[in-house]
Amino acid sequence: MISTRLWALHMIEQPIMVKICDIREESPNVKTFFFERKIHFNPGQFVMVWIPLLDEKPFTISYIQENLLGISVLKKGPFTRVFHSKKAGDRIGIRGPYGKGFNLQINSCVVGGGIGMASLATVIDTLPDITIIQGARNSSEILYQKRFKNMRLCTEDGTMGFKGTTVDLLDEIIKKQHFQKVYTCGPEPMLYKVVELCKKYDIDCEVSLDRYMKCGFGVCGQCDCSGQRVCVDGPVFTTSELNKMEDFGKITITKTGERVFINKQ
Amino acid sequence: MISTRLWALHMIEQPIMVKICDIREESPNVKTFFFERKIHFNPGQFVMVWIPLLDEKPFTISYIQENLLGISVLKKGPFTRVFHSKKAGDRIGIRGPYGKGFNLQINSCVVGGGIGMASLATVIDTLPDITIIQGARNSSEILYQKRFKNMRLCTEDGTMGFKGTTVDLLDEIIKKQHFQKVYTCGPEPMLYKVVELCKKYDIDCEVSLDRYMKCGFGVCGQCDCSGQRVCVDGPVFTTSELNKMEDFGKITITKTGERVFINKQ
Amino acid sequence: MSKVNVSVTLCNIKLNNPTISASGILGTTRALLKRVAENGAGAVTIKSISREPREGHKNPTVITFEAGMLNAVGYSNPGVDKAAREFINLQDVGVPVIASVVGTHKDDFVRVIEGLSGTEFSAIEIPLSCPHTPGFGLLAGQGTPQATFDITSEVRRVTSLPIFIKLSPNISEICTVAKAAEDAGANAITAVNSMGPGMIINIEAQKPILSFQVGGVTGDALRPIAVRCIYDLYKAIKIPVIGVGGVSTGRHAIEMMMAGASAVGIGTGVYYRGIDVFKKVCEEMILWMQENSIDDINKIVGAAHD
Amino acid sequence: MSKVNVSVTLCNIKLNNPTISASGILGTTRALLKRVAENGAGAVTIKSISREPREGHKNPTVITFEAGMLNAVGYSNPGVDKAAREFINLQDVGVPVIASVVGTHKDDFVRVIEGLSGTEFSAIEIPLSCPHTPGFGLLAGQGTPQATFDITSEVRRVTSLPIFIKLSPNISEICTVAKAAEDAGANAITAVNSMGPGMIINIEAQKPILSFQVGGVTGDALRPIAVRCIYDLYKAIKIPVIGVGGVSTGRHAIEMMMAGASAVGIGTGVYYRGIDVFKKVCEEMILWMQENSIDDINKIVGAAHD
Ligand SMILES: Cc1cc2nc3c(=O)[nH]c(=O)nc-3n(C[C@H](O)[C@H](O)[C@H](O)COP(=O)(O)OP(=O)(O)OC[C@H]3O[C@@H](n4cnc5c(N)ncnc54)[C@H](O)[C@@H]3O)c2cc1C
Ligand SMILES: Cc1cc2nc3c(=O)[nH]c(=O)nc-3n(C[C@H](O)[C@H](O)[C@H](O)COP(=O)(O)OP(=O)(O)OC[C@H]3O[C@@H](n4cnc5c(N)ncnc54)[C@H](O)[C@@H]3O)c2cc1C
Ligand SMILES: Cc1cc2nc3c(=O)[nH]c(=O)nc-3n(C[C@H](O)[C@H](O)[C@H](O)COP(=O)(O)O)c2cc1C
Ligand SMILES: Cc1cc2nc3c(=O)[nH]c(=O)nc-3n(C[C@H](O)[C@H](O)[C@H](O)COP(=O)(O)O)c2cc1C
Ligand code: FES
Ligand code: FES
Repeated sequence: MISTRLWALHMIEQPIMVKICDIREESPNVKTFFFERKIHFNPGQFVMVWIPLLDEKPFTISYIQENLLGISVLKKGPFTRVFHSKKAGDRIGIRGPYGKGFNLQINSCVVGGGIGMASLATVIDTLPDITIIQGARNSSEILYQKRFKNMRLCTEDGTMGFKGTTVDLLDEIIKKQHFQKVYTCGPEPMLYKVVELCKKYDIDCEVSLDRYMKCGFGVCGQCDCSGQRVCVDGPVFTTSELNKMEDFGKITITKTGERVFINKQ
Repeated sequence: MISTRLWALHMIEQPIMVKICDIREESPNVKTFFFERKIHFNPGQFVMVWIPLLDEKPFTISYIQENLLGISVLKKGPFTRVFHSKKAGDRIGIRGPYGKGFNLQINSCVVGGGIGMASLATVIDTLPDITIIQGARNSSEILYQKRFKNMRLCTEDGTMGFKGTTVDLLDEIIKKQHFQKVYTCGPEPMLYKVVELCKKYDIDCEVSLDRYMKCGFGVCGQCDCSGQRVCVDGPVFTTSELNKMEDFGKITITKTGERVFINKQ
Repeated sequence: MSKVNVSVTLCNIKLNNPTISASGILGTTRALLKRVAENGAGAVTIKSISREPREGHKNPTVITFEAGMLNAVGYSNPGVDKAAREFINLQDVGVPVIASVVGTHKDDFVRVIEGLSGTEFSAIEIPLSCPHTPGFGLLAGQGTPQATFDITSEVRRVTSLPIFIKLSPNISEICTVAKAAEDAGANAITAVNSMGPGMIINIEAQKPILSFQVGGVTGDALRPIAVRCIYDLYKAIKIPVIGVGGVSTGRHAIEMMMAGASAVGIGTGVYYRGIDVFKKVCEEMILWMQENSIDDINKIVGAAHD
Repeated sequence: MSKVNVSVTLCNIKLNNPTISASGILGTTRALLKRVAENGAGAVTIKSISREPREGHKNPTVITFEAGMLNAVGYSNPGVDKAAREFINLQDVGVPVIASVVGTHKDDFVRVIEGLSGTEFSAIEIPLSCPHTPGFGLLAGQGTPQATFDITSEVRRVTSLPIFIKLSPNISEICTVAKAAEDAGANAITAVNSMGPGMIINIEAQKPILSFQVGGVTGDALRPIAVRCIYDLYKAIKIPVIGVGGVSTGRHAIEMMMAGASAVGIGTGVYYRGIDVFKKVCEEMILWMQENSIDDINKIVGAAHD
């Protein structure tokens, strides 16, 4: 009898409280929080993080190592501000992991913009020979500098690496080197341009999208992108899937469920 | 996801409708009903039989053969009267099997009184060399005559076999032959005497008891016998268990939950 | 295998099969409705729309437990004006689309329905039964016979579309409320909305998990309650009943229809079995009908009654 | 491992641990109560007793489903005179024994309590909340504030034992009813009885399975509803709350106590985990307390409140 009930527990979508065991400052605005916890995880999947009495939001797992997992958090609004104030020993709630991750292939390239690097980090851990392009506004915002050697960096202001966008840099590199796949995560206008560029060169992309989320497990419809639920059908989509998603790069959805144009940066 | 839900279905105690595929007249008042159905079953276990809009009552499985199972029903009161009127093709509901069965051991003996033979029948099927004692009021009530050869019969009126009780016959046989175990089912005063007799000869008994049942799975308390739930802790009890059960042989429990003396026959 | 009919007609709306996606489930955009239709739903329902935009409650808004789901989304929706722009060209969806309209005051319902009038909805569902959103449903006293009569009459005045009044399983006098809706001109009763509310506490955090603390219980836990409501309603009213609550298999859908439902809503089932739960439920219904020699699903409606 | 305290005092009754066997579960005989006590219950409750003997509903009376249990036993019991003979020498049971008393009229309660007066019960529980037995509980209008006040007052008049009033999770005004009980002299509220009623139909037989057609829903399905009721009651009344509904693990028991329960009843849990569910729940509570550095179970009562 009891064994059947324990099985059933696997289906419970509720946060489990975990203790922050370490915190690393990745940049002035990004901190990685570490937890001791074993989970089954594919690079690209995410968890919902609950801060009791405050809110619950999605975050990619950016580190995974045996019993240790890490989440890299960019300070942005009310939730991430409180998150950044947490200390080692404090507890937060986690449920998941959710979503479909990346399909990993050797001889590929990742293109990360800003905090988007967080979802690509575990891809890089798994495929060490991969080409890494990271873009940021300025040198201080570059993430994981010690973690990943040989990153091809670009900054908008030219304070470090290539001066220009990740898309420009990718274009240069592709001309010299063929990739099986390009994995990308970052601001959606950038993602769109990466996909368009790769189409030109006939390279498949896998793109991790960002939509406002509620349930995280595919029932509420809040995270829609052209009929695809980003929480379970994504967050990672392939070029051929994106070709059918008219909203990609153009339209996102607000907390009220309204479809609105994405700000071109 | 789905696999965990299918697992959970194993815990559902609800009748499943099965079609009567054959009916055999065992005696003027006993019919065996056959169903095509595969179940995991130990001799001595029982099922709850539901006749929609009427009632639900416990019955031992008296035949089991690959996909076929049979229930032998003595016509007694309102429920079994309707049961006897069922034809091949009609459907009844079954849930279970419930309870603990017999622990089978070679070189043993079964002692059955009346319809009590039904729970012993599958014991005999499993242990073909077992000694069989069957008692009935008269020759027409003897069950399973073709099914089991070499039965040692006794009738109250002497119309067949030994004239006297099963207990008297058992006493005679024990004097000549040693048994590892005696399995018995029938009217409780008989069961009590069998156990007392076997104690004298230092032979362990396993006894199948009969109490009014409701849930069949150990929550309602209706089937109590001295703190033991006949539905899940029994219906089969060993001598050492019975030694601690003061009500055994003396007190049963009615539909209202009242503890009343058992009619000595 | 013999051919069986699973199409039903509900208030003159023809459905290829009796499954309907419940309101609040994958009903945020037209694209998503279309996807649900492609996954086998006989009709789809949009997420409830109010007069003004609403952000709803903060997360966590939806969690699950051993026996079902707990939610307090709080009617997040873009408001009627934006919704009227989203839900156009509904014939593209491929199946009938049901609007769900909520309001705090009688006027709100009218305003929303008028706002949606340029669209091509097949029916309007009015939930008077949400247990966890202040200003709406049970928390605004809309579940009484009188309030139900008043709101239904007002809605009847401004639309000729079929009206489905959606009721709560919590109220003991569900049949009286349904009769009030029927008397006021409702065309069907949707039974039921989520029950409770309920609460789940995370014991390490020592706090209720939902940000609104309490939420409506749905899924397996709700099914026996929903079946009883439908059984009672089938005897009490003449208009059809749309059964909702805990359906995730063909057997569940058949059970609801035998209790008296003419069609069956599915919400939490999407979680249990995926977005194609509609297709799966229909296939299971068809298989069961074939095995039990029933050639038309309409014949089982109310079959559990004497 | 550090030592932790799990004993509680409920209306001056000392319990070795907060688990109590719920009424209707293994409460038919003294011998069975003793067995339950040996399996770890901190206190035990007898099956409800009425003035006259009752056979209850026909079988099936108890079935289960994916999310819990459905029962309509119908208060089968031997009546007060026989019960008074069965429940003697209760100190043999080894833990406090709670009497459960039901009645159709006010006088019935008095008559039963007087009939049991020679026995050694530690408290009297009065369920005013059964959803499936004509003449009793909700089907006799006993769940209203006025009826609750009247019955409680009458019972108060004839006994000096602690009185527990057992309420239904169905009624929306559960706090008002609890306050009425408190005002009339009740010493604790037992929350909750089974919910619904619900119905389960066997689709091959095309009939409701329970002979009474409908029954009360218990187990996992009920837990979030029970937790919410307890949470609300804890804020609304001063007398302690005994939490019941869907507890089968230590985590569940802790959740109920954090919502505000001073002790925890277990019914359906016996089915899920066996007769030793009481022992298992206590062991799990103790382990959790050790892991979370809580040395006294009394400290967590109401901890989920701000
Ligand atoms: C799949 C996925 C993975 C993500 N991974 C990371 C990560 O690894 N690191 C990281 O720093 N950020 C990540 N984000 C974004 C992160 O969820 C938001 O930055 C965060 O919620 C902002 O909350 P806030 O209160 O601090 O800011 P707010 O000011 O409230 O919001 C800022 C922006 O964050 C987004 N956002 C807010 N709430 C949600 C929500 N419930 N669901 C989705 N987006 C929301 C919206 O675009 C909003 O405009 C991820 C988002 C998604 C969808
Ligand atoms: C474990 C077990 C196995 C049984 N196996 C068989 C069997 O294989 N064949 C067979 O013919 N009989 C068997 N019985 C007895 C059978 O359940 C009753 O004979 C039957 O219920 C009588 O019902 P009735 O309405 O025809 O008679 P009634 O006149 O209603 O009852 C006659 C007697 O049957 C018993 N009985 C009635 N209802 C129940 C109930 N719900 N639970 C337990 N006992 C009840 C009571 O002792 C009652 O006095 C078994 C009983 C038990 C407990
Ligand atoms: C996440 C979620 C959101 C819901 N939102 C709404 C809603 O906006 N309007 C409404 O009428 N019902 C809403 N409901 C209730 C469902 O439509 C349905 O009545 C209920 O979930 C019972 O069906 P189920 O058990 O199949 O989920 C919602 C239910 C869930 C689970
Ligand atoms: C089979 C069964 C019989 C019950 N009989 C009674 C009863 O006689 N009196 C009563 O007050 N409650 C009765 N109840 C309700 C329980 O005492 C308890 O309140 C309910 O089952 C919820 O707890 P659970 O989820 O732990 O089972 C019964 C419940 C079940 C399942
Ligand atoms: S967040 Fe609910 S469907 Fe994706
Ligand atoms: S019949 Fe219910 S406990 Fe045995």
